[in-house]
Amino acid sequence: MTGGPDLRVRLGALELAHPIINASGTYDVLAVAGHGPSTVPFSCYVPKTVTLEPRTGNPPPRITETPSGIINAIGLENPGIEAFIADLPRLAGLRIPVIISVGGARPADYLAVVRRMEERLAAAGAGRSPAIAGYELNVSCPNVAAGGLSIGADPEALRQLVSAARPLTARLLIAKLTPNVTDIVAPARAAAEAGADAISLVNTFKALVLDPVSLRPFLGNRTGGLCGPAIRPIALRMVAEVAMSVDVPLIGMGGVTSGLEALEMIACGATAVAVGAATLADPRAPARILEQLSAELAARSLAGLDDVRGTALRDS
Amino acid sequence: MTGGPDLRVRLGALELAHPIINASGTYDVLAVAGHGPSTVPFSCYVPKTVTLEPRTGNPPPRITETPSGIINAIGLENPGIEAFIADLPRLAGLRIPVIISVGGARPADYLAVVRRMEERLAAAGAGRSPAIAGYELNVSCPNVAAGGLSIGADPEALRQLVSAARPLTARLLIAKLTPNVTDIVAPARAAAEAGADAISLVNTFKALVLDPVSLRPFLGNRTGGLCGPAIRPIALRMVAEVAMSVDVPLIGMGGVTSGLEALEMIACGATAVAVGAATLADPRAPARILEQLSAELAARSLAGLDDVRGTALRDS
Amino acid sequence: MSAAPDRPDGCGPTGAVVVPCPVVEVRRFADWSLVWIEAPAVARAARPGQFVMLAVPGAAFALRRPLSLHRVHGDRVALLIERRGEGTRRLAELEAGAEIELSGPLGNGFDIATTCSALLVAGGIGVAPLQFLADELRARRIPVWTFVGLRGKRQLPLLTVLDLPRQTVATEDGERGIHGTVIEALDASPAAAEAVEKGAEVFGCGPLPMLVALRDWASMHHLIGYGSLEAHMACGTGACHGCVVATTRGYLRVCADGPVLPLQVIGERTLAARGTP
Amino acid sequence: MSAAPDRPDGCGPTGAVVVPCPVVEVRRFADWSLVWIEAPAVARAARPGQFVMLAVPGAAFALRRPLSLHRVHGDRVALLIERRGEGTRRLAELEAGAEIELSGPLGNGFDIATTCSALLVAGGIGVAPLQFLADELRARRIPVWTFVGLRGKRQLPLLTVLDLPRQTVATEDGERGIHGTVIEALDASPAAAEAVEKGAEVFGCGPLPMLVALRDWASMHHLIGYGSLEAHMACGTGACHGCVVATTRGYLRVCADGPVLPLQVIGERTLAARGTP
Ligand SMILES: Cc1cc2nc3c(=O)[nH]c(=O)nc-3n(C[C@H](O)[C@H](O)[C@H](O)COP(=O)(O)OP(=O)(O)OC[C@H]3O[C@@H](n4cnc5c(N)ncnc54)[C@H](O)[C@@H]3O)c2cc1C
Ligand SMILES: Cc1cc2nc3c(=O)[nH]c(=O)nc-3n(C[C@H](O)[C@H](O)[C@H](O)COP(=O)(O)OP(=O)(O)OC[C@H]3O[C@@H](n4cnc5c(N)ncnc54)[C@H](O)[C@@H]3O)c2cc1C
Ligand SMILES: Cc1cc2nc3c(=O)[nH]c(=O)nc-3n(C[C@H](O)[C@H](O)[C@H](O)COP(=O)(O)O)c2cc1C
Ligand SMILES: Cc1cc2nc3c(=O)[nH]c(=O)nc-3n(C[C@H](O)[C@H](O)[C@H](O)COP(=O)(O)O)c2cc1C
Ligand code: FES
Ligand code: FES
Repeated sequence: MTGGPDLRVRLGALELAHPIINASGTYDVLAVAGHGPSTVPFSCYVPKTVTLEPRTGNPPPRITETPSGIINAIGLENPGIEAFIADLPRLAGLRIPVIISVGGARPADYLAVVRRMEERLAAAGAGRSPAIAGYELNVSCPNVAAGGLSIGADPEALRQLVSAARPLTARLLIAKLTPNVTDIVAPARAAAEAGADAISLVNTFKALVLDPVSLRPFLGNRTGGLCGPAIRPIALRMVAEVAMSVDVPLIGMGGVTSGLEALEMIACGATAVAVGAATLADPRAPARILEQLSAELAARSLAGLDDVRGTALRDS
Repeated sequence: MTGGPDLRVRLGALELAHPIINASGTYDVLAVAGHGPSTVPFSCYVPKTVTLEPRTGNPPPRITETPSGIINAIGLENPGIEAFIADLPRLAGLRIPVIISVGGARPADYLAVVRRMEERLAAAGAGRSPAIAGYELNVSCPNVAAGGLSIGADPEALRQLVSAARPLTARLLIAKLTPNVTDIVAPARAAAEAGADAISLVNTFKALVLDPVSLRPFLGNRTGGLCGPAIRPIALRMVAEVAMSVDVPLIGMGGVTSGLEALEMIACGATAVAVGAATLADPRAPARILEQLSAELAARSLAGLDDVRGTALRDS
Repeated sequence: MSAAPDRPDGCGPTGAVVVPCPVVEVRRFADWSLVWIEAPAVARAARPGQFVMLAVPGAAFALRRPLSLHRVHGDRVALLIERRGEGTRRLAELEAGAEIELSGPLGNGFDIATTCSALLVAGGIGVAPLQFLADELRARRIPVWTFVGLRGKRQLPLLTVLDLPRQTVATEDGERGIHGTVIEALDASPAAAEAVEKGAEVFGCGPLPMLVALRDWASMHHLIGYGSLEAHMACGTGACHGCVVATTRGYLRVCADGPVLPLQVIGERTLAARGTP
Repeated sequence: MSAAPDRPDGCGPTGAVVVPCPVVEVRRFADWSLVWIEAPAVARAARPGQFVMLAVPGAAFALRRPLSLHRVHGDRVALLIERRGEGTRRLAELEAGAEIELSGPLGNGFDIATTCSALLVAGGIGVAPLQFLADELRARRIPVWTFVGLRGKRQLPLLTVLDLPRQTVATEDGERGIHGTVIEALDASPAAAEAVEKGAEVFGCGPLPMLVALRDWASMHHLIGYGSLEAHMACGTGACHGCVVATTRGYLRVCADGPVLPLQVIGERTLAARGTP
């Protein structure tokens, strides 16, 4: 990238080498058998959502394909915050900042995870951990009974959660919104007003596929969350709506598979762009997206991303 | 179809030869130059939404393709109720029942259209009109400033509209819901409680696509409505949710392109299935879907659709 | 618009006749493919300026692509396809022997019932429908002058498949023929002066800015003119109101009211529309 | 699981090596295609029971399809593909000369480090990975008995591409070999009795109900057994937790903890899972 366009972006206090990050849950680097994490092409790593207690996740089947999309109901399978903390040193090898995705059934669960993590970070020597840049409150997983969907869909509940979490950490605090709402701006505004440093959107759309033979729900959890190119036009609209109304940096996501599409997210107001489904469909997607983004900027003679951000909907 | 499975379905008082109907606005039979309407493969015809006053619609571009979907912002272009009424005799040639899709900016507009139509039907000799089976209140178009989206997203407003429309007609009264809501069951329940005979769902998802060169909104209206296979898993989930909570017949739609997919809608609780995007992409789709549906039933040794309806989510 | 109702087979509700047809010959060159298709029903009904909607081969769900009838010989029609996006790329990769689904002929086409002489003006791939028009005019022994404007060297291969009467070429990079836009070529060329003198009708196809310039040029020379327009389409038959352009007569559907419209109806609003090619 | 980190090219973040590889030979027959691909890195690292994720050719957005390594010769790997849905249909239509993207080898594979004799039991297309296993065992001069269960006549063509030692065939319609399921064939056949006597390890691949029956059969005869399982996958490398099966040891990822699992871990919950093939 030397000599190419400047891709650096800033999420609050966090400076990132470029805007492409991974969407939580779509790439569990520690779960990939025998893989050295040194090749991660993201500027920042967001592990799968971690909860206070371990969760075994939803019964299978958990994932399948839909037209231009993926539906999943993993159900926040994760080893719980204690095991997550024990494994943290393994993430240090990534040599990029880590944003911890936090899930829970009740607001107290989220707060307990953040508190526990902060305790650990205060106690531990810095060398043994990756740089923990902040927290992404996943108030939007559609696949667990008390998965926080109600919090994400209720601006007041979200405001309270963010307000309560805010004093617990000086690190970046991000709210990840669900798109399953009438008005995406309301929760975004509530989160920003309560002190969120950034907003991630969107999580998956609650959806249903049937088994074509039995005509019964295919996924073990019955419903699941839809992501991938299918939803990109809706996600893009939501990013644009929030960008026009709320003044914190956005992490845009939903079906981005190319550098041009990442640039479109940025033109609609995103500061960073997360990639999920594309990585699942093609492991090389993130590196390719990054290269294409750089090429798009060069082809448009743009020196950096500030010249594009939010221009799509500005009245010219 | 003789000798094949019995495809008849009942929407309130209306018996249909089979469940496949057209989605409003995707097939303006009167606008097709030089075309005899005798080949319509639908069991019932829903014209494009008509409003009290003529509407010229949105500035172009109005439509384009997305991954496995179509985005449109036609903007309810229509000649207004008077011109629509003048043209009604031309629909008589279809020889199938007609359900009039009604749009408006304010509740009063909807009521005025229904009232005007009922006057006309009371006055006219039966022979000069098609059989008007009822009204579909389109409270869900995302593409006009005051397009009723607010009504569809507000259960109380919808309840009032349906309650006010109910006494105006003895014909079928259908509410067509928007999927751009947090909880699809609430407006469905409100409509049913207020006297709707059936519920149509879903209309399009509010979405945005950019022009890849200018990075500005592609559609003249900036945002548009997303439909087609991309949204089918979300639409199917919504149909299932409403079917489990509300006890009126449903007209399911959203990305149905095959007989199996129509059957899936029915297994999720739909009584009739509307087809929009598929017809646009392939004019033969409706006839094919109907044939495939019949074949699916035969292959499963099902005598009729009652044996399937709503079975997907029933606890067995 | 094909007006035959109740065709026994393949007649969809939107009025278009859809038929799977064999591809009989493909000539691929640079960014283009010249594709000959055996489509008797289409060939028989076709008029210059009409188009077909082509299913994108191998795509799971896709809108059909509008493509002009480029030539018609007996039961065969030719399409001249420029690779732009994914759909035209796949169409251009068609091989002889493949089957392709198309519906048509669609649209109004050029009205040449009363034409006594004609000036054809193409911008780039806009030449596609004008070849068929030229063939038809020639068959009727109507005098024709043709002007083909190309951006430059990269577009020159297009000329190799054309067979246009009294053809003048203009390139913006000066690689061939007159150096300049096709409108500048009209101003500069004695052939155009001849056409003006004969009171030729003007038929244009190309990018919208070119058609606007052609409108002004034609009106300056008191010539009646028509242009073939483009718009993103869904149904292709007038049923969805998706493909309108803003004209001085209001919104007109390119697929059913056009694609051929009098140049005079092209106004400032037509050009202002975002996203218009 | 391919453990080579930091490969210079094509190494995606999910740990899979993705490389475009030339298709060198295709044999299409009935519902199947036997596809030979030049894939040196995969071929060199491959162990029987491992699989690759194959990009669906021509699809705009699609998950890759998991397919077992069927044979490995030098730098080439063979896949035996049964046409089921859209993805396998497109894969089966591959022609020699095409390029295809694949990542792998993935999964644990069969552990034969300590195997002294082996009984291979296939149900239908489940035979795909067992051919590679048989080849490998044969190369190590380990005694092998193979049982192939087919539904009936329609599946017989599968046999034409197989080269299995001491092969017994069972068909449910009695068209060939023993009339019955492959488990019934095990009960009935002296070859199976011989394998039992030798204390052979059992390696199975086929539909889940077959693997359950095989689990019970093996345990009845006090044989150690392994089965290769299927699940819908996304990443194929353990990164998404999407492909789990419910086992007596909890949820295990077919792609990373499997696809080969001890038959004993297959329990009632494994079978109960909805949608499992
Ligand atoms: C009446 C008419 C006649 C035409 N005749 C020809 C011809 O003879 N030869 C030729 O090469 N091209 C012709 N075009 C343009 C051709 O339709 C587009 O180039 C083609 O649709 C682009 O598809 P794509 O998949 O390659 O591009 P994409 O950009 O991937 O297509 C995405 C969507 O946009 C639509 N679209 C994109 N560009 C255009 C465009 N310029 N016009 C209309 N729709 C567009 C596509 O149909 C598709 O629905 C004609 C267009 C019209 C309206
Ligand atoms: C480890 C492993 C090894 C396999 N080896 C072989 C082999 O050697 N030969 C062979 O013919 N088949 C094999 N299969 C099955 C093969 O992956 C499926 O038949 C194929 O994915 C179906 O794709 P489709 O597009 O044709 O079907 P569709 O039903 O259209 O596919 C839709 C989605 O479901 C997934 N899917 C559908 N059926 C299966 C299935 N049975 N298993 C896993 N995913 C499925 C697809 O991958 C895709 O994501 C294997 C599966 C696994 C898990
Ligand atoms: C398999 C899978 C698992 C996911 N798990 C999580 C998760 O644990 N936490 C979370 O916040 N989002 C999760 N998501 C949602 C993604 O992070 C992302 O918001 C969504 O997929 C949209 O982006 P995409 O279209 O690029 O995938 C998951 C998505 C998938 C496909
Ligand atoms: C071009 C177009 C125009 C539409 N116009 C209307 C309309 O006038 N009234 C209405 O209720 N719905 C309208 N819709 C929505 C459809 O009726 C339908 O609800 C939606 O497209 C989902 O179904 P589908 O995926 O099968 O298209 C329109 C959709 C399209 C694509
Ligand atoms: S494309 Fe539907 S009206 Fe022209
Ligand atoms: S497919 Fe992702 S974990 Fe197995």
